[in-house]
Amino acid sequence: MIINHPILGPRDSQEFTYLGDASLIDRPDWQADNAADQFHDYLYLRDNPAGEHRELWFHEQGDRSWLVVTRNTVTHEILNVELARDVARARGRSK
Amino acid sequence: MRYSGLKVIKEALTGHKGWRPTWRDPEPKKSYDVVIIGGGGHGLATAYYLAKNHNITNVAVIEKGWIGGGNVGRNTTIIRSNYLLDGNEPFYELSLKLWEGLEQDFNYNAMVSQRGILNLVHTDAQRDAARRRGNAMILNGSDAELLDTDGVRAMYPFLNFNNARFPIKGGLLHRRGGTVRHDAVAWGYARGADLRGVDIIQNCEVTGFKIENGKCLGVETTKGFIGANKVASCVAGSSSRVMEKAGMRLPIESHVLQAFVSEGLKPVLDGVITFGAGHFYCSQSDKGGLVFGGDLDMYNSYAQRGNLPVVEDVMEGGMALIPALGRVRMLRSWGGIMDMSMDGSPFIDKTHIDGLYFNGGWCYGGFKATPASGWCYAHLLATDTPHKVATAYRLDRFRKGLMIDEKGQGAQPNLH
Amino acid sequence: MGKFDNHGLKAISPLGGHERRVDVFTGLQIREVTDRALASLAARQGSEDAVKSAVASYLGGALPEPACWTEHGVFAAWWMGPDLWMVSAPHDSHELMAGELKQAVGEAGSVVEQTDGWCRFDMEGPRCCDVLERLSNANVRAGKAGDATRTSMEHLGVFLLCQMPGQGYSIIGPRSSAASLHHALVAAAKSVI
Amino acid sequence: MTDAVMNAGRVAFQADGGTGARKGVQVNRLDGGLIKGGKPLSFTFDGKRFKGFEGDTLASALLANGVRLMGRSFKYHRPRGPLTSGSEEPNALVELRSGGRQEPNTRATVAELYDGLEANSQNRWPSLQHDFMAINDRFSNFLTAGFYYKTFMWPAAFWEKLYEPIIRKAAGLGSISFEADPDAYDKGFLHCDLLVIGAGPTGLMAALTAGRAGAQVIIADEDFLLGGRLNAETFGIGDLTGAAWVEQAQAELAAMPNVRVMPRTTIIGAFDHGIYGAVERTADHVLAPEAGKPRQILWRIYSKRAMLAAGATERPIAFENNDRPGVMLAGAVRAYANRWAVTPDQTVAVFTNNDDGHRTAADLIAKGVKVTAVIDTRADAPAVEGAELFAGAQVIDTKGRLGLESVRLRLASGITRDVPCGALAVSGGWNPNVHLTCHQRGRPAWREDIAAFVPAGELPQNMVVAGAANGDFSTAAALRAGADGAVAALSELGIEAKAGDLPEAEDAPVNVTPFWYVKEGKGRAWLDQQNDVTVKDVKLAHQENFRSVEHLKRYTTLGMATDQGKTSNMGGLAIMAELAGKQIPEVGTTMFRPPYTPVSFGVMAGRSVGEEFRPTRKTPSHKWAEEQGAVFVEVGQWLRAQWFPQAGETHWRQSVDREVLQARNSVGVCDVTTLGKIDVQGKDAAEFLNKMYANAFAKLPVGKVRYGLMLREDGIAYDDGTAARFAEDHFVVTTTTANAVLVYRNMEFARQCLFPDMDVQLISTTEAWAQFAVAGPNARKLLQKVVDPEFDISNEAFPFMGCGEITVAGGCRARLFRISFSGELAYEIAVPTRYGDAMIRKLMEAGEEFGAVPYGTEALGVMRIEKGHAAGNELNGTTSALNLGMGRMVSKKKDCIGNVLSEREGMNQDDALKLVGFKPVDSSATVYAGAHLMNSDGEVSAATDQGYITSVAYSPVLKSSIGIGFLKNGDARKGEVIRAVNPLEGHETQVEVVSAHFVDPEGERLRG
Repeated sequence: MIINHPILGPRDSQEFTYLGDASLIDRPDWQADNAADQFHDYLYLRDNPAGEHRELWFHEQGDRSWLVVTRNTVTHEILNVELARDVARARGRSK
Repeated sequence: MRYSGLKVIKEALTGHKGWRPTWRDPEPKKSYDVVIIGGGGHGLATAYYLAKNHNITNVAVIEKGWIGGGNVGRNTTIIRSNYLLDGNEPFYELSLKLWEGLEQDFNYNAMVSQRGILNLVHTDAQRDAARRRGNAMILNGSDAELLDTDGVRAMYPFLNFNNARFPIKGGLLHRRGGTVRHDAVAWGYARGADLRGVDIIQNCEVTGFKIENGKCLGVETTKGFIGANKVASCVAGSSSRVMEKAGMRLPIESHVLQAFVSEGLKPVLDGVITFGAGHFYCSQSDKGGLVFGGDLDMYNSYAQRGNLPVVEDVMEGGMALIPALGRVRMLRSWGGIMDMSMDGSPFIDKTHIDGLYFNGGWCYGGFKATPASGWCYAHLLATDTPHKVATAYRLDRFRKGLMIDEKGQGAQPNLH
Repeated sequence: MGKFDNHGLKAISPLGGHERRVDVFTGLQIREVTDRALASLAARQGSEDAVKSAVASYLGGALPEPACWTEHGVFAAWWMGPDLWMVSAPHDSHELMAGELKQAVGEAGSVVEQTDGWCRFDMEGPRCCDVLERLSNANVRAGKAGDATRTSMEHLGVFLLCQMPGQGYSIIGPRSSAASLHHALVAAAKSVI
Repeated sequence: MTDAVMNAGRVAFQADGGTGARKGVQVNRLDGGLIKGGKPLSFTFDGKRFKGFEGDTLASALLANGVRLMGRSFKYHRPRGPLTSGSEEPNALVELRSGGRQEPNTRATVAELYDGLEANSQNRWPSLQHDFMAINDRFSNFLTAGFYYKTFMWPAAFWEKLYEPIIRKAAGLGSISFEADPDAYDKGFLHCDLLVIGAGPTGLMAALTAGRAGAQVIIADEDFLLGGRLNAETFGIGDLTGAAWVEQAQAELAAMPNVRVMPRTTIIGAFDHGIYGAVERTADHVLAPEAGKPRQILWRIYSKRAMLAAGATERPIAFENNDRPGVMLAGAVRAYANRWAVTPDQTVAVFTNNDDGHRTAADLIAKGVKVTAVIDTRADAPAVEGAELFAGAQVIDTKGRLGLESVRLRLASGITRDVPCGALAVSGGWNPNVHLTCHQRGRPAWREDIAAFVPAGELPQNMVVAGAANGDFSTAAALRAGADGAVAALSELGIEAKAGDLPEAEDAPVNVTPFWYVKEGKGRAWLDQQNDVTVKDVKLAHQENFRSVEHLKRYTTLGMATDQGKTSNMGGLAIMAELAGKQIPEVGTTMFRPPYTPVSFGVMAGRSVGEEFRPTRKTPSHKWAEEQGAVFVEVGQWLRAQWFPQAGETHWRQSVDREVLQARNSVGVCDVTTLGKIDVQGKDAAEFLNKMYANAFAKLPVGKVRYGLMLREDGIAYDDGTAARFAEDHFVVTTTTANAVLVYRNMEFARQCLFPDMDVQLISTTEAWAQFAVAGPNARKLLQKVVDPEFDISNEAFPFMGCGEITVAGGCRARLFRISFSGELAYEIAVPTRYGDAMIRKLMEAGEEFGAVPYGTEALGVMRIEKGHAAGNELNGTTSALNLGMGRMVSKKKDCIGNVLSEREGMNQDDALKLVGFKPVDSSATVYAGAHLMNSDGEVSAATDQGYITSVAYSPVLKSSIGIGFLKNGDARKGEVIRAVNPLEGHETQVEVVSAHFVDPEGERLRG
């Protein structure tokens, strides 16, 4: 596969390490009342869609950027690639 | 009709006119006691054991495509019970025992062949882990032997003992492990279930569940609504897709695993070998093809195909282990969709919806589990209690912190 | 022996020798390069501009854009990742460059000495592309001088710097695997030439 | 030497390359062809010597020599000759070469002839002519599709003991030598705007069009000659012969620097996003590759656009005994005649359902071959000049034991007629080579006018299909499609290309009337010749409800042979459709999957073989350790010294015990560079590490080191190490050797995805520093001789868990950490890696007066087990901080990865496993890592399992075997005697549960 890196352009996916669903960015608040349940759902449950999937890839043999790749899991077509850091900030993550 | 050598001879002499369909193709009835979604190995085995062990025969197996077309038809045919953990080993040992009597049981030659499985070790730490595993196997009634380098060499002198990057330091041999003609498993169970009255309905896709007041009443399909007292999902790589229709999110990701076969060769490998320092395992089929595989492609996928880097990785492993394979050619590659669970172990459980049951999360170990999976799922469906060797396969185990993590990789499905 | 190399410890090269290794083929030469000091420079959050200007005055020129490297006098620098660069200078004169660089950027940047984290092989000659295409997926034939690509060769992560398209490249890989990397380069060269 | 061989040799030597001589010795060699009176070559088949010419394939050369019998089929061992002239060949498989180069199942039809070629037939015993296993053919009625599923079940034990061994021995085709392949292989990467797959008229025209426009073009063809069917046909292009046009095109392409022409290169698969795999055979046409040069190269081609111009494959018609040597595809017979100047026999008949078959008759007649009949299934077949035409007729049977002698016809009138012929050229129409279009999700569509499937559905991204591969069979249509396709593909890339004027070429329509099999006859009509699948087998599959195409394939093995059914699948589908009363497209097709043709293990491995399978990482002291005669061990990719044997030591334990005792009694030195080192800087560095580690780091003072435990988010421990604080905003973190990459990745994940606004910068410095542990009571004394005097490393100035930047050896910068894995007074000292070799020498020299020893990973392991430190065996991915006895380290006062889920009930049960030590009650007994723990009495079973031993060592200090491991509720069971059982190796040892800290439990030594 080819991942069109937002900074570096098209790169072979072999240079990347795959993590999984981009919802892993949304780590819950450890002090929430139902933190245990939230962490369970966060860590263990997946939509696992047949179709568009937002997912995390790490450019390990490259610039060490974590990327959020939107990819169709049926056709493998890649629809969008973003820097995960930008996505994380947009989702309200900070420190 | 019973299959036998005599029957084959009789038919050969009378023009093969007497062979009947291996299973019927009935139209679905309005309702069944149990509707099993998924005509793969596990679904068909479940139907077979529901009928045989529990005398529940008003059963339909609903298959989206052709039976046996999922992972039972695209695996590397290995059976084994070389598991480490308490939650797993008794289950897989039951499965192996069922394999050992399967053909006589369902009157179909699935070529169960206990050729032995050798997991190679390349470091002291791997040997320590192999010893722990081997002991767990023996304590659970399975078999294991720990070989040193010479023991491995005596079995397979053509492995790389000369200039290996990761020298072979021994192996864990599981003699009762082996291979089975995978398609025949699906056909044998289908035939056995069909003979006992189970309806196998091909080309029928489930499009939804009918759930009222927390109870599942049946399934909507491309052939219309089919009512059921109990609905049993058994769709491996499609688990998330199907259960999503019941509003469930699962601790499962679907990943593609490639497998390969070489051109036919005169005997090379008697048993199954697993390379412990790369991603490669291999056996030889009765037809002569080397059947081999390695690791997942690693990304979520529902496409039954993979990509080139993994092909290279697997075959690099093959050359590293067996330098004499250089001129052997890979004939065909294919991909299966693995229902990779969060700890690498499966689920056989009721869901929170009354009358809806779930079987899945087999990762790439589903084939060897087929008989026990069917046996235990049938037990659960018939009695509403888990079978004693499948008590750990619960959907809520992560909430409770009771993971069954053979590989120790945690909640990252592609690493199991 | 360099200016700071006057202690009792004698350096060896990544390939384990005291002499630098050179392999010569028709139309290609592979040279082990050991005479460069390296330091990584990362911009601190919010100080990206400050770091760039501070380091520009130290280097005598701007830091390179993504996937590029630049040369300013004795210094060279390449882009390693977002807000992260590698700076290089002659080892003899700049063995302690990391300290100087840190002084130059102050609180705006994080500097880490990287000199001995890496091995470097320079490939020169008209057969460069023929050999490199056996080693890496980088599109060297379409490349230009100043390209800096992080890629993999023979299962190793490396930096590939283009000095002169088709004629000169630097391959910078992890030092502990220098022998494996060198073997790969030489095997590929023998395979082609 | 037998007479036969001598005779063959003598006769063959008369060949001089002249046309006259050709005919004289090679009985079926014709005039003309593209071998151009090439260099005569000598080769052997089954030990018999033959002659051929440069440009021949093994098959064409054997046919020229009058050899039609080249192989035996898989199941019935039927005698077989080549069916085709290409890579789709099912029958003519041979073992090529010998020794480590022996190559089973090589298709003679694509094996390029070279001087000295050695080939042997396979799957026969004792000889190709007299194959004992052909007895199977007599029992074929019992060996129908799937017969084995119905029998061999009784008695159960007989399957593995009797039936299966016989089947396995009989199965398979060629054999391997079991010697290592001596040849090298290579890999590479190519990039292009347009990849053209196939160099027939379509592909060449496309490459010319794209090349002229300046695009980066790769054109690949599996054949060693470019031109595709143009080499096999007599019609011309413009004023030129087909072959001359090809030469002209090839010359023009060769002159374009932007075009790479790759003959002998098979595109094996279409992968995601325009990536193609290609295998180039660089030395399969010579006796052996030059030294260092590869036999084959695997190319990964990154294409922006690809054009599939792979042509079409002819399909046969099934009829009784249609598998005799001499029955061939009509296009192949024509190719042998026109390209290789060979006829399979001097008398040939043609059997066709389409006009293309007539071309074979015409070309053979023009070459002077006697065509004894043209049998056309169509009543309205066109006339034939020079041969008798039987319109509306069918071939109903054939004769000839090891080769075709005659065919029996059923004429339109209903009468039968026998026609003598040594070869029958069969054409059932042509199938476009759609394979690569299906490698992703494409499913071909049926085209009625050509009675064939053409590409359709979702093609691989950015692929176009042109020419015969797309169902456009005429040469003129191919040229047009190639040019237009290239223009269209390039325009999408913003490259303007012009199709220009195309030369004139034949533009015959396809006239075909589908005809799949002759229904008459009680015998067997073959579909898949290699796997011996007949029309009857398909009927049986249908009868038994194996009606889906996939069931058909799997039940009968149709299309599963080495040719993957390229010539047979279509017939099987058509027959199944007929039986099921369906249209062919309703039945569908099986999935085409990579590779297009089989690919060797060697080329897929490339250079990654033997010791180069994976890179080797060497420590800074590697060279020195080699000089000391160290024994090395693989630790991940690292090679580390395992122990340093000294003269007189005959067992590894002697060396290791000595190293341990000397380190504990005086001082030892160990290279610990392999531990991962990550430099962490930034204003939020301390807060960041607080998140990463289970224990607190925010308040660690500058100049201090702290042990840290890392959890996964699920609360399981996965790594441990130290973090040294060099400044408020600067830490150096160490990881275990095995997890360096993983920890770094996880930290980057946290930095970029979880805490994106933290000011933290990370970089690995593992390799930049050579780091040595100096351990033992004399460690300080030794170091004081090396560390420059201005640095005070006394216990007061540099206490336990201190760290600092210093200089050594007169000014070399260094880092010093007072940490101890051994439990002794110990330091780790780091210098820039280039000085590591000098540093170990310096340390050993300075340690001489103390008897300092180097110690390896074994002694390191012994000392850490004596101290009860967890390592990889304990951090096995299933153990929590609680299990490891570090439960209290997990801070509840802060957020860190893993703390929430570590509190789940299942991980905090009363009888949770706890890390403890074990000592055998009998100190001469041995404990084994991997042994399971059982109570002192009671059953030994899985149900009574109490835990397991993870690591063991012989402690030379305690003079006893010791172990650490996990025991249920272990920390409350100290003093209890239990059993460590190892039924795997037949051991059971009584062990006492003790603290895991065997040596110096109070930790006085390391603070001293």
